Amino acid sequence: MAIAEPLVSAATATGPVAKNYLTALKEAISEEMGANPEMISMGEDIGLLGGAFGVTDGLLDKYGRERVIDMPISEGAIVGAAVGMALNGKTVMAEMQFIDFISCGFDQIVNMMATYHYRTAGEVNIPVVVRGPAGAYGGGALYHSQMNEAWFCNSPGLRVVCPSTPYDAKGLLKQCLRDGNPTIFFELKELYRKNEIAEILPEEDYTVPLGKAAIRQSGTDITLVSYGQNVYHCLAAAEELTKLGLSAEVIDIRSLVPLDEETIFKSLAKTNRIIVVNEAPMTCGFAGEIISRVTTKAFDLLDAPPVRITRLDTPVPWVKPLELFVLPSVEKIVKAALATVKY
Amino acid sequence: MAIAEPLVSAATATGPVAKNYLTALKEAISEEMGANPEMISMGEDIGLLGGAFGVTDGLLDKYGRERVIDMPISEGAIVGAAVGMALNGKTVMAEMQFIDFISCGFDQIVNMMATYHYRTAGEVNIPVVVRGPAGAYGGGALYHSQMNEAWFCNSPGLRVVCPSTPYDAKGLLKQCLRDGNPTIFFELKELYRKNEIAEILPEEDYTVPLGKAAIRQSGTDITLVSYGQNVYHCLAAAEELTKLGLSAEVIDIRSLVPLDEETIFKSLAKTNRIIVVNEAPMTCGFAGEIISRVTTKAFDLLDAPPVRITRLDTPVPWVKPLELFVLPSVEKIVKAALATVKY
Amino acid sequence: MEVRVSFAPLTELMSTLTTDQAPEMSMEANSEMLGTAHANGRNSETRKTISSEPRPSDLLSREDCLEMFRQLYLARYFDVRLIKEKKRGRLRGTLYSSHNQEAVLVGSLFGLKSSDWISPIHRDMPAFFLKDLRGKWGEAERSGMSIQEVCAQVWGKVGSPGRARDNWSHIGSKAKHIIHSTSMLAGTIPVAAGVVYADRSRGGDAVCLTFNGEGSTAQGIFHEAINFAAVHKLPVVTIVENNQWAYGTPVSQGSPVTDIADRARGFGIPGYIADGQDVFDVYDKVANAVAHARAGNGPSIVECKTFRAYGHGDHDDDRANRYRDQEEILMGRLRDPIAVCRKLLVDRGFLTGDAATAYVAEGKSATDATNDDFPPEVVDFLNQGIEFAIASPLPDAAEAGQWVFKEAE
Amino acid sequence: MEVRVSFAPLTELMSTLTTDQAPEMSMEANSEMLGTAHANGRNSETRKTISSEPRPSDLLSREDCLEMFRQLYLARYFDVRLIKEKKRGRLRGTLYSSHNQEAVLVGSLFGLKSSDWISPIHRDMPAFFLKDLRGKWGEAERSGMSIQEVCAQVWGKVGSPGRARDNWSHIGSKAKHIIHSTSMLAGTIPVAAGVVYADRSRGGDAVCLTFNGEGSTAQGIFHEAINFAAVHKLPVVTIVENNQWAYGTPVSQGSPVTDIADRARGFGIPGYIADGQDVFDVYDKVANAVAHARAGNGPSIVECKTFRAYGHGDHDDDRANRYRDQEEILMGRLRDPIAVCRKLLVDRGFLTGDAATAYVAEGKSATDATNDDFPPEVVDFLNQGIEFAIASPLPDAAEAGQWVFKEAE
Ligand SMILES: Cc1ncc(C[n+]2csc(CCOP(=O)(O)OP(=O)(O)O)c2C)c(N)n1
Ligand SMILES: Cc1ncc(C[n+]2csc(CCOP(=O)(O)OP(=O)(O)O)c2C)c(N)n1
Ligand SMILES: [Mg+2]
Ligand SMILES: [Mg+2]
Repeated sequence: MAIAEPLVSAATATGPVAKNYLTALKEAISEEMGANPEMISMGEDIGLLGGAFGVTDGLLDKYGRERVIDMPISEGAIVGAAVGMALNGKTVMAEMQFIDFISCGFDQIVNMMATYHYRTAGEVNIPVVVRGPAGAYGGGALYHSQMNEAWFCNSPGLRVVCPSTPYDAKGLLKQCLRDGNPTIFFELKELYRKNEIAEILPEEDYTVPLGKAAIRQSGTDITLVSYGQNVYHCLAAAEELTKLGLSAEVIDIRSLVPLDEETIFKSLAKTNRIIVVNEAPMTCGFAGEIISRVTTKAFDLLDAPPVRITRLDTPVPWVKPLELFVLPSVEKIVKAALATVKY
Repeated sequence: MAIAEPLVSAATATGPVAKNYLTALKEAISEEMGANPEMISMGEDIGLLGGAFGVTDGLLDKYGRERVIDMPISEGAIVGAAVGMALNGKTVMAEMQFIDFISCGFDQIVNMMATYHYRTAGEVNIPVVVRGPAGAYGGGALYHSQMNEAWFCNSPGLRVVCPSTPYDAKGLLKQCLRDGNPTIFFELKELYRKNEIAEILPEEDYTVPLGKAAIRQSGTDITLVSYGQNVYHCLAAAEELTKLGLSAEVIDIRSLVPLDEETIFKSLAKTNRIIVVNEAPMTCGFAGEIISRVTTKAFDLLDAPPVRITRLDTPVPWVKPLELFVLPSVEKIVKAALATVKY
Repeated sequence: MEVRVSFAPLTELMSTLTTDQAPEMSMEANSEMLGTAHANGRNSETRKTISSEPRPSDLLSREDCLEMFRQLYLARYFDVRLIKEKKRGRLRGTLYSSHNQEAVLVGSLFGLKSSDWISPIHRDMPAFFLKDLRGKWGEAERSGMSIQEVCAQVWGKVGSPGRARDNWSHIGSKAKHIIHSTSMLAGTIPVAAGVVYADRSRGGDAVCLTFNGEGSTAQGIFHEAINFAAVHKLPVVTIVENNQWAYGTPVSQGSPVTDIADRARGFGIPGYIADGQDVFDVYDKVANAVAHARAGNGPSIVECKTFRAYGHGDHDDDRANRYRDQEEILMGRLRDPIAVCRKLLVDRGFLTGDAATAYVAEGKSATDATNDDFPPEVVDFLNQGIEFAIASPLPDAAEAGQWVFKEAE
Repeated sequence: MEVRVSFAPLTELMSTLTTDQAPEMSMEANSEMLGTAHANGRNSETRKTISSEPRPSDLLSREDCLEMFRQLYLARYFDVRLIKEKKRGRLRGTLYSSHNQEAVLVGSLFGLKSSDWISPIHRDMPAFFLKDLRGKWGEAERSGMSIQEVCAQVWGKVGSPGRARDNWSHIGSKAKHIIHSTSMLAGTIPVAAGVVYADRSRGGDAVCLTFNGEGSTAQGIFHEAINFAAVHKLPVVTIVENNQWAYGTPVSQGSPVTDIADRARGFGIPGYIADGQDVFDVYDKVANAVAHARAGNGPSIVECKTFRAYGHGDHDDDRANRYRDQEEILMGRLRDPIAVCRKLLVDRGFLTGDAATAYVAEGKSATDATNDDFPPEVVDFLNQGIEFAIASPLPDAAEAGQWVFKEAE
């Protein structure tokens, strides 16, 4: 399913071929490495292999072994070394082969990387983007399906970003690589090669700002807030709802930290109803965070209880019926929307 | 400041000396090891030294080196070995010298320990309690002040518990050691030796159930929900509010996972106003979780926007004025309560 | 010249070599070629070494030797058959082939006691049913999983020991003494240490074999766990399957030491090197390590030199032909463990006449191999598992919400 | 018999020993006693060894040798003075004394270039101002922190390099090439590897010295980082201060190898053992390691055998007298690095007459030592720092909300 609004207008996009999410990421990294001779990319199997999913395909040939490092299977050392390089003037892209493995480098992320700027009172900043494939729906089971963004949202000092479209994937990744702050960048592996969302990307350099949500579809009856692949569930639900005579606004927050609260509140001022959808476990997840922001700061805009549709508080099981049981779905959203507007 | 309600009644408590929070924990571990020959305690410096804070003082002499293990400085191995012992029939208390260092054993906790029961469809359960000193207000700075409970609340399969009184410290720790599920047990080191909260504990064996909140003070105008040492901030604020003619109910949730929603909702039915206080970073923290539970499930009970008072989204800085600036305080609670009741 | 090596039979591969590279494709060459290259480490000895002390494998009966040979076929057939099933679209998930590495599994598991524990990882699927299989092919109850359970897991059915909640190699069984891995490499080693610590506290003498790739030895937890085990002299034997590659990364980029057995030296524990293509050499080295462990002398590392036949996973077969050198692939596959074993059995007089060459599975890729290349009992054994798997239902969707926590009793 | 050893002067301790344990308390005995026990490792040589090759320290000028001697006093005085200030209630936080371990810091830092990096940890407070101090006591601008900055940090004032956001040893400076540690032990080693990787990519030849206790070598990240550095031959030298104890845990419970230098063998890199009480032996071994690193040969480990004089932190002084053996404490403190250095300088003729014994700080605890036991320039140097610290204001409370993120420029 394609995104309705705002599409990259044909006017700004001059390239002839629609590009998928993976290609967009690949271009972002390669172009930034080209523009910034002090940039290094590192990760497991990113060089010779070109990455488990191919995001770094061709990078080694282009930039050489000094700048494209095939790391030992040591997530802690990957993050720590990236921090050291950054401390000494580099910009670093550090890939987690799957975002699930970030748990193995966790201490270096939350304690070393996240706090460096703060504890040096600004002397040091750490331009490191830790990125990797995330998300469920693909049968990856417990350890290849995680969306663990909440851990990092609760660890001050980290940007947390999650694009849903090729345009954003490229523009946000470039922005993060220039932002100067440590970032955890969540990519949806199920979107990597999804042809339906391929887009024609601008030929010229561009970035997408952090902390600016995108309204993927305008509507007046209910606001659906999401990010990552769940944006498409929301769009599909909105389509269903249209058939039922309901107009849903779909907001893709794109960056979690910083969060664009204003766009959400503006939407609520119209719709007075909100459903937040994400595929992470419910408790202490980002869906709850959005609901807290809304209810503590824009309480009066609400005519009905806010709703969150998240993964159940379970791991992600393997076989299809089990996996789908615990995850958000179009059906769950439609059902909740109908209940909410009737409230 | 003492806890007003419900105190351990003099009737049930026959021991003559009031005991502090640390002694309560010490007794819980020692008694459980005495009652359960298959229980093992492990951690850094817990044996010969008796623990950095003395929680395991005397344990080595009592139960010997086989059951009280001075571990290498390897948090990952501590958790992993605990899981292995549990897999092979043991109950394990695993101490983190400071809860901050749990980040170094993070993968073993969230991926190995938390999921074992689920992925074996119930064949295996892991009776391991990972416990350690947590919390700020003592000048511990960035790496000796953390309350990182939200990471674990967002990792399905873990109990998350945080006592605020000696009675609960002992009763909850015992309960967790018998519960059969992996638990992250947060102790407030600033409460360890706080004489003002010492209590006379029952001489006979007792436990405190998980998932049951305690109403520390009854009230009708506003509900203050908290856990850990922030409970005392809430009680002090309630005292202030009383002087100002406002009656606050103070709820200590005690266990985060599972959460006693009912007690909160019941209170809200009276007060229709809620403030949640905790010292963890705001974004994706447990204060937001409680607000989400309330607003999604008991929306109509609210007459004013819910409020959360948390640590700012910063690390915990060292020197006193900076540390206090970012943390919840009695003043912040009182101020918020006054604003809320006027809403 | 592009050759799709990983699926080409060896004979075809040979033609891609220039004359001076090409070894004789005789049994002789087959079993010797990489012998020195692969097994020249400190603690290693080639089979030809004349020593006065008998090796543990010298004491194996003819029956046991033939059983090991049969187990090699079984492991190979399992892999071959699963590749075929996968290609037919009958299986989900990634298949990490153990082709060419079977001797590591068979050789290290064969000498274990039923009470011993193991923790296999992604490339070790056959380990689940090879454990405690010795002489017990027909027994439903043994320490080790039935082929039915393993197949139900692969097919994602409710008959899996984990009711198919987690995928492929992520199974285990407390009852059968198999530790469950997460995906996080080397993550089972501390668990193994804990398991045997608990066993020892009850007077047990169980040893735990943990399996790891050479790339996984770079994980911090590998170090933490072995360090702990060494301090407490715990009977943990870490088998390192050094197949020269960790996904797309050669061993030289992941480890500063070529002999992974040298990792042991940082812990003051023994590091053994085995010829991973020779099931008896693996057996010998693991027997030494296990004896050392069982005697209370603590952990050790057994490095088995081998070579990954295919891509990292089945999704990687094509790319693996690009990032790996054609000659390297060929050399690495020349000493097929079935062929190596066959020759030794012939030499020892345990295999004679037509029986010696009745089933020639070696050198054949999954595409080329047919059921005729394997002993019928091997094919039958697996067929029973597959039949069970196919008949086993999918778990109920609503099960997904269960067993997050153990309920109070 | 209970003796409060950690604060008792050595002479008093001596009386607690039985006669056959008691060594002569002469300079002679002082410098030899633990010499063999402490420095008998593989790569180690005692000072007495006659070798044809001059050691790096043999090439040091008289001036440099005397400066090192003075730096030992400075490190000791810093510790002594801080203990006094802490006892008077003027300081917050935990003080991890470097008493008796000063030779490790002075010896390893003395030979560095200004462009080199270091990463000290909790017990290494003097390292922050000792870096690049050689001959630059009066210079405000050097690679290494001014005593003013360090004191402002200890006092928790805004003049601290981190504006007192983090405590005690958790400072550093990009400009001065000092990596900031978190509390998480061994956590700076991967950062060190990254720093020198970046430096090398620009043609630099900087080496990074990382400091760690022996207990910290059990951390997984220690292994991951050194492994990475070894694969890439990065110039990271890891100084392991083996003071026999990690908080309340003896080295035998944390490590299976007695010589922590043996950790190096798992990475195929050199492991040197230095007598940590002998500033010149430390200098020699680190000089070798640094030369090895700078020449592009990669990382190494230098284990310095030493002994923790006090408790783990000042809160632990009393307990440390219970969990540690009285004799062990005494033996560990007998070879005071100041005394050892003094003797060698006398032997070499660099110190003569009254000058040789003008300041006798050795063997004195913080309680006993007075300013008169230290050269006046040492006392003055620190006084300048303390004055600055006291005058420096507290940071504004509202600063606490700042610098979570770098703002867009
Ligand atoms: C902690 C962690 N990091 C990364 C991965 C992704 N990964 C899976 S297998 C693999 C390569 C393993 O190589 P090796 O240990 O040599 O085993 P082999 O596959 O060669 O048998 C990688 C990088 C993982 N599973 N776990
Ligand atoms: C990851 C981690 N675990 C635990 C601690 C708590 N801790 C601080 S110092 C210390 C002992 C360190 O011993 P060692 O490395 O020998 O250094 P020493 O203090 O003896 O100089 C411990 C356990 C920590 N800081 N970091
Ligand atoms: Mg491998
Ligand atoms: Mg130490």
